Amino acid sequence: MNKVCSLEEALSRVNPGDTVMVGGFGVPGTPFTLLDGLLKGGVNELTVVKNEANEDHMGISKLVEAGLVRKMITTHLGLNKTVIGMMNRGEVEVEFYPQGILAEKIRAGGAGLFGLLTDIGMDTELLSSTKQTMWFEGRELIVESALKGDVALLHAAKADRFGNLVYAKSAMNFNPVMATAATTVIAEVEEVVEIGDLDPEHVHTPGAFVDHVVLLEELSEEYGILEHHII
Amino acid sequence: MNKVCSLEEALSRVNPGDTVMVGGFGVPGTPFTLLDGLLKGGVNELTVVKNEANEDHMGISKLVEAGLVRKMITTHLGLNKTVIGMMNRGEVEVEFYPQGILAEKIRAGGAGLFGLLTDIGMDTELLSSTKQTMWFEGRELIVESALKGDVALLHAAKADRFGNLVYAKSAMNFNPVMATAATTVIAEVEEVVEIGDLDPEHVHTPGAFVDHVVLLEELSEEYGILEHHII
Amino acid sequence: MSTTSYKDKIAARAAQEISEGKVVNFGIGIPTLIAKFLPPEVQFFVHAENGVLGMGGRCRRGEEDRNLIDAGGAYVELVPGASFADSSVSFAMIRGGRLDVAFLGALEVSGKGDLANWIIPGKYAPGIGGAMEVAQKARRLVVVTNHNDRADNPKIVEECTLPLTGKSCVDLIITEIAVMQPTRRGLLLLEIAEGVELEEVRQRTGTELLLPPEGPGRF
Amino acid sequence: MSTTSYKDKIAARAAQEISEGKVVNFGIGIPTLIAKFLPPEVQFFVHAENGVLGMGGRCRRGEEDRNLIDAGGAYVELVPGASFADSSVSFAMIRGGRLDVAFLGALEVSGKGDLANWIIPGKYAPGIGGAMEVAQKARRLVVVTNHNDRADNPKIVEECTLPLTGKSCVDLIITEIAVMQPTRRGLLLLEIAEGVELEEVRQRTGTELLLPPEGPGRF
Repeated sequence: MNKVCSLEEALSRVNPGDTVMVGGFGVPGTPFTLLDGLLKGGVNELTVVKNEANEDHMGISKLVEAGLVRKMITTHLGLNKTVIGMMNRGEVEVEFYPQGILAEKIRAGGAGLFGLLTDIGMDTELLSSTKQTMWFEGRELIVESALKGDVALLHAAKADRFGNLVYAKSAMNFNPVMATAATTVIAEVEEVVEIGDLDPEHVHTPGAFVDHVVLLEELSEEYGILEHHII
Repeated sequence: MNKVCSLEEALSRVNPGDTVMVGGFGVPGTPFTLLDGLLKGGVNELTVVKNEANEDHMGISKLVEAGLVRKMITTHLGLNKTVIGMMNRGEVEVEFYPQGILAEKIRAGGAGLFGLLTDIGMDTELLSSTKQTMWFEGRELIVESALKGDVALLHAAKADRFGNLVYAKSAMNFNPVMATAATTVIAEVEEVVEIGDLDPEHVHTPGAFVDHVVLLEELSEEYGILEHHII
Repeated sequence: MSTTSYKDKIAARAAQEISEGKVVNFGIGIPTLIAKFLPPEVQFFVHAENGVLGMGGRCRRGEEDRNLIDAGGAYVELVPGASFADSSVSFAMIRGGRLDVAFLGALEVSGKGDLANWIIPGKYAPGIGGAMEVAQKARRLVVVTNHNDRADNPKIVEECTLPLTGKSCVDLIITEIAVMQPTRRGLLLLEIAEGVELEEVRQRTGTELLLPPEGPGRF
Repeated sequence: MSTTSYKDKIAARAAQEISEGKVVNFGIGIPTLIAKFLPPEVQFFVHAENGVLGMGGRCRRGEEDRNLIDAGGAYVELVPGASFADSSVSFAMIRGGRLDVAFLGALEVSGKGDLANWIIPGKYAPGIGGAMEVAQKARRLVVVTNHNDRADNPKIVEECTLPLTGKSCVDLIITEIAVMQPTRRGLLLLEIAEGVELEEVRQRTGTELLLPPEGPGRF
């Protein structure tokens, strides 16, 4: 029982045209090394599901800038002028959702549900005009479909060889829900421990959800502190 | 900031006719002391949401046997002949759901959603004949409504004074989802620690969800090992 | 065969359906006997509906933990690599397709793979529990059951008469006398127990049995 | 008033809307200034959309943790009693009604409490992020904004012209010159800043102002 493998072996599971879920909210929890591996491999026509597009020239933004991403399903691009520019010029298709609704769509996919009913955005022109609605128990609601990925790329602090994952602080964010929602789940981790070394009550993502674990030999600069976010 | 209060003060929030969510799966995670308090108070006409009815003459079963429960929303009564008998004689109304769908209905209520779409039970006569269905993305699905409680009664191993909760082993079960899904959330706990004593990465239920914490002075026999479940 | 020995016969054959690293769910009854027939070097993870992943065997007397039971209420041990989750995550694992193989008992199972195991109208209706989700969503569902009921009626039938737990959900049926695979064309007889004749299996089965080209094997 | 002082004026008044034990969410801009106006003995819990509950202030230089940011990307501290959750739980907290009070900026806000703060068609459309859920579901939504935009046009209007973040969602509006409460009958002027005349507030506001029977207070 050992899900630890090389970056190359893990990323060989990603194919052109795949829907790829990518963990992270800003820097914390973003699998920069897996993303660099994808960039190097040049797998294209991807649909990427991620909270945001990282910042200009970082993480997922590099894949978008390289033209490998056909479509982004996301919540906010406010910190990435480059991708906003590409979106405005039609160089990348972008589908926006309210942040918690994106999380719920992914979670529903991971939980084997097909959709959910919500009132978020019901009274706003943008959302209510573009979504399927239905009447349920006396009110009109938006029907959101569940979202599933071919692959999920995650970043965790620790894993054991079964794939149990532990996240650090705010690096958790979208990783646990994405861990449930893709056919193939790949986690890059900062430390691999033996099976039995993690406290069963402190495991954030049970190993059953995870297919491949990639041990990071070093953390690139992208994982570090961003100077412009310091006061 | 101190949510710790007496059992009496906490239970004064429960009113006749309330929908009460009760944590636990078998003994682990069942708030026996809060349930005994309810029994003593005689609050009646309750709708109880619980995985099962505990076993005969234990926990929630005592409230059902005392006639305080109008309706149970549950998944399985296999270990409770008394309540099955009362159900068959029409002395208590029982609404059954598949176990994971009950968890999802509660979770949906807690997450401010209104319903979910599932295929569980779609091809079975019982479920498909009694539920609302809809066509969505090319298939017929069951629409399940979200479930909310007036009160949730939980059991946790530890709490701090803000209401952050930590559960022990399989005593987690329905407690975390119910913690999100009721107007008033009451947790009985085996230990109260100071704010700051729990590791933020190991908190199972954030304190924002919890209204009242009741410290158990002792654990009654009901919390112990059940002889008939030992091999 | 005594009750004990036929149950063990079924469980021992069922154990062969589990391999290294698999996530497995055992229903109540015969399924609970399967784990003891696996060699200790095979590392697999037993899932319970109440949120435990990585259950070991039942506790030795005196070592019970009041906070650690399986979905049937039995006190259990943990294996290294275990984890706890809440009920919604536990069932996300099931419905999301992360149970590699599940073993359930049956009241009736049809040659097309329909399963009925949760209700006998008017007699036994304790609620569905987690069985419907396990039956519908496990990647591989193995039914382990005695071949006939106490009145010697076939449990493997043309069409289930009881309300279904799941439709076309059974991948393999293991009884004390046969191993059978529901297929679109009908029920394929893969293996016959040592010492049992094909004719006996045919007589005791309520639906037609197809034979593989090479003939059924032995177990 | 200088930019800094009018922002501080708004933030200081907004701080009075927070009391012991409350769960609070601060949007970007002026809302991030509010916390510093609360006395240290008031214990409240700041929620961030990325899963942090219990944020303290911004980190001192050199003490940043690469794994600990707020929803805007700033490096933050934690207060005792903090916890981390995933994005689905973080938003369950919002949509489930566990945010006691949220503070958001505005592009436009109407006398009926409609809020527009996320999109200027053709100019600025970075996506909705978490704002729509916070606006719609916080138990109490306080808009903190300068009273007029850079071209001196009123931001408090009869009807929003920009696409809405939320309809009838605003409970209180705090600007550098006034505190106003949207009601069914219209916008109630609760307080006027020290040194400002009622007439100035009326001239700079794009919708009619109702006065409380006892007249507006001062802040």
